[in-house]
Amino acid sequence: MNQQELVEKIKLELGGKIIEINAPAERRIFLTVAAENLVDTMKILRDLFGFYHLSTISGVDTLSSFEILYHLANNVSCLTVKVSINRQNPEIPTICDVIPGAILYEREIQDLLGIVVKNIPDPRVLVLPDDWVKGNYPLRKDWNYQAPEEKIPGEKK
Amino acid sequence: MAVIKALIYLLVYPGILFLFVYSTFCEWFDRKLYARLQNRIGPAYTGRSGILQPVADFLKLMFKEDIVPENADRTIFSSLPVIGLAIVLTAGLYLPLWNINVSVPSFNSFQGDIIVVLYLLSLPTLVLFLAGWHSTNFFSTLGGVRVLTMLFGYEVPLFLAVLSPAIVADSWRLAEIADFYQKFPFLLLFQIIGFFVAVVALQAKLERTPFDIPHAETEIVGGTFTEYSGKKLAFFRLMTDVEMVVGSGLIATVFLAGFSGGVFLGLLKFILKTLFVIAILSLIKAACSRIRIDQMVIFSWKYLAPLAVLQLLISIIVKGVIQ
Amino acid sequence: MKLKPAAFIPELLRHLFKRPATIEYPFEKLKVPDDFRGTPVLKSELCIVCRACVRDCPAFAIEIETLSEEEKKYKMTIHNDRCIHCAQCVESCPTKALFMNDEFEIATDSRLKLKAEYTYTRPKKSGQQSQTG
Amino acid sequence: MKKITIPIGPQHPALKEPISLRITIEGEVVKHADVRLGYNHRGIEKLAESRTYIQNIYLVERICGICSHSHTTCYVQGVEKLCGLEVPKRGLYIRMLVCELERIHSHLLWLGVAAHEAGFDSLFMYTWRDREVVMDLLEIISGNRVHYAINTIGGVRRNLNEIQKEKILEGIKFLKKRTEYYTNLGTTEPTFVARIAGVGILPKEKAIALCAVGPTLRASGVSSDIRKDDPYAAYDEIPFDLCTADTCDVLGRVVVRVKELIESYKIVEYIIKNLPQGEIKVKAPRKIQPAEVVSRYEAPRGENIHYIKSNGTDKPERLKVRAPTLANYPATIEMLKNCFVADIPLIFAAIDPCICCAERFVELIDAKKGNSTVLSMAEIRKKYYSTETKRNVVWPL
Repeated sequence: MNQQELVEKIKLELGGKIIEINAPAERRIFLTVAAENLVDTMKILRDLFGFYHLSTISGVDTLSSFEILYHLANNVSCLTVKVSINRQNPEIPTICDVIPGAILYEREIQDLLGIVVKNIPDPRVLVLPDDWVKGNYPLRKDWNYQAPEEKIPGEKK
Repeated sequence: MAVIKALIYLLVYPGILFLFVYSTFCEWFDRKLYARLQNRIGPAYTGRSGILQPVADFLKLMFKEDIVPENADRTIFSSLPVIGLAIVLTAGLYLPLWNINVSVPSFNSFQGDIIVVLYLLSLPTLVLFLAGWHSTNFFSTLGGVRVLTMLFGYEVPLFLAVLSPAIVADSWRLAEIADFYQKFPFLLLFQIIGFFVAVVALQAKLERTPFDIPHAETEIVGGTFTEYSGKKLAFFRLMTDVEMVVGSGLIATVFLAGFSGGVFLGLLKFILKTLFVIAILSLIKAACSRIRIDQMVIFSWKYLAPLAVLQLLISIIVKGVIQ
Repeated sequence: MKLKPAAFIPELLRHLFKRPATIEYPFEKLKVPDDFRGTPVLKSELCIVCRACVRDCPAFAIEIETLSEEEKKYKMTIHNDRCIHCAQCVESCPTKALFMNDEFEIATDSRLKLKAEYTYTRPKKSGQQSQTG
Repeated sequence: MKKITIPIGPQHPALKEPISLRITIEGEVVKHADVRLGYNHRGIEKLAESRTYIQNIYLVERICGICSHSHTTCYVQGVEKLCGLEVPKRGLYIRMLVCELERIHSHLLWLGVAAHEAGFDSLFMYTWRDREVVMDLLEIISGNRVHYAINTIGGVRRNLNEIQKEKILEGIKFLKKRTEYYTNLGTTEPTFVARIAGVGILPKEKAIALCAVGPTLRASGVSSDIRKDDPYAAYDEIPFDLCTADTCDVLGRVVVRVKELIESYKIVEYIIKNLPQGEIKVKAPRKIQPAEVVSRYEAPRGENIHYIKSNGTDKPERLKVRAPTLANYPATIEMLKNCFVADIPLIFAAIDPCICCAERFVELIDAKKGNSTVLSMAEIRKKYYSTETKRNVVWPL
């Protein structure tokens, strides 16, 4: 199965769920779906196309919405499932039932982008410290960190 | 006169001073040899080729901050290192180093002293267990439990192996056993299996690779010694060093025909023979990886104990043939 | 798979008579290769103050201060305490005014000692340079 | 039997970097394991958004000290794809050469660490001594031992001359001999085999479901290697074999890595013998049109993936890095269940953990909170060790 056939087959199987699909480069497919179709899409991609391996989940803050990208891979292609969600009420369903290895990445975007992953099996904080002030999501574009001024010991100013 | 002699015996030779100096030397020898086997330099800067490094380490630890865990039993926690050191130093006194005349037993040489030495060498293990248990640290407790579990593995083979030369020599006195093998050195050839069993068991007693399970640093941090610091740790380290000297001295006495020939020749023989045993210990340390506690117990009962029993059988047969 | 007890011992004993692989470091030193990336140094007579190094330095370790616009006098400070020795400045420099020497033992007790300052005049046709470092 | 929880880390002799494993044990048997990250965060992803593409090369290089080249290559490949650059062949080959030398050094390092965790210090010393050979080669090629900084957008920064080529071949010949010796030793020394065989079982289905990567995945019998699946640089031109093992344990992971070492030697020799002539780099633009790219790379520890999004300026909109170690944590937790306490360091080391690789998100200094609370040892004990769990270790036999 080559890339073009794969794209055609995905179009056929997923049908109306696809918002956009394109293959900009060799072995790279980008697929956009709606958040409510995410779990179904993942299930179909895993069972019919062998996308067992979730490389990672990236989150991008575009200031108008959050883009969540699921980077899946099989031996033919690397497929990125893109989900765009509302910035005011960021919620996505968990895909841990489909791909159990997604748990750490979901916890990571939960911590860093403040996205609520619904029904996540383990909602604890993963990377932020225990005393982190709630509501600070470092990877959001409107979260800015001002590094403290550098002080060199013994420097005369 | 007897009092002075006894004091010299206790404090200078072969008592505390000698054992301290010699055990630090042995530690240096062990470390240097281990390093050279691994293609490293080893201790290099303190003294000539780092010979004073163990002393420097000891002194450094003596001046370090000494912390006692809040929940630990202070008295027991603090007294255990000293007790352990005292026990091994006492055991060192029974090595037949100053027995110029075997037929005249001195006050520290008597029938059954081999049993006393073996018994005294078992006690440090218990001290280590108590030290681990009283540290109230999970890692220490685990280490303490491992110490005791290991004790049941190696102790029986060690006793059987060390006692079988005594059976052939028909004596329970170290000086007499050594003297017997001086006269009949070829009989030692029948004790080779026992020698190796004893060396491996001693390796386990000293908690060195492959039996460094109770203080395996990558698993349970410092094991028994996790909470020990400063002076107490220094004493524990010295205790292990002295134990190594006494243990190899014991093996040298019963398997390598002792240290006859008066004070100076005897001392030379003692040094050469113990260093030989320590060299074997270092070689084992370098050639193996650490095994698990369950594997250690299986190894002891599957291989060491049967070999020790075999050695015992050989000894009994040899004795029968001689008589 | 066959197990051989004490398989390692011949190798160990062989090494007993070999020279150690380690060296006594502060007394003996190993040689570094010719194009080793050590500490960045400025040949101030070549600098044309294009500020490419300042722009590309990932650690913001290079600063160029204008001392006097008319005399074309500049001061470059290389903060060796920030420098990550990537040599991107050497790469970016169009006139090859920067190069890396082979010094690697640059540890000191104060970050202030790690600053290298160069005061120089931008060469026009003939230029005089002064340098303190 | 009562269960107790022991902390392995954030400071523990078995861990070279800070991570916290909370291990629940029953006697000497591990019942449950949990992992807590966040001790080594540096905010690299956030930082990358405020730096230019060129500066970011050196920033991503500092994600990891051992596989520094893997992160830069992954990043640089992505950026090159974003601006549509065609890297000259010679540049790609030198890039691959450093990749493979880095793999050799990383695997040798790992072999030493695994031996050390098993208490086999002699093997540790020997492998690390021989690793110096490949470190010296890397120093000759790139000018530094750890951060090679050989990649730049559009190619590599340094060329290779004949003397260097000869030295590389010489070093590889020596390493080949040594590696064969270690393979023999590692699989015949009974105490070492006893420690690694049958330890840390990760069945194939579990490995796939938990998205394990790299040698951990391959040791469970899954043939997956980005160099074969998704050839980057010029890996599709180079003959090499994919190494797998089906024992699913630590021994399998040792075998996979040793086999990979031997394959890497072959690749290096092939690269040196077939090094094309020509340029080593092309000029790269500073600003990049809006686009997005996923770049994958087979680091010594497994799949490394970078997602880069550009926005028309000279700085990336988003740079997402996922280092292989993070992907292997769920599998590690699975492996740790029902093992012995003594096996924890070995199992954890078997994924070749690089904690600073896996943690790169966020800076932890809270600017507002200047005062830190100082707790006495007694208070810490009271807080974390409740008195009832003080002396309840159970007899292991």
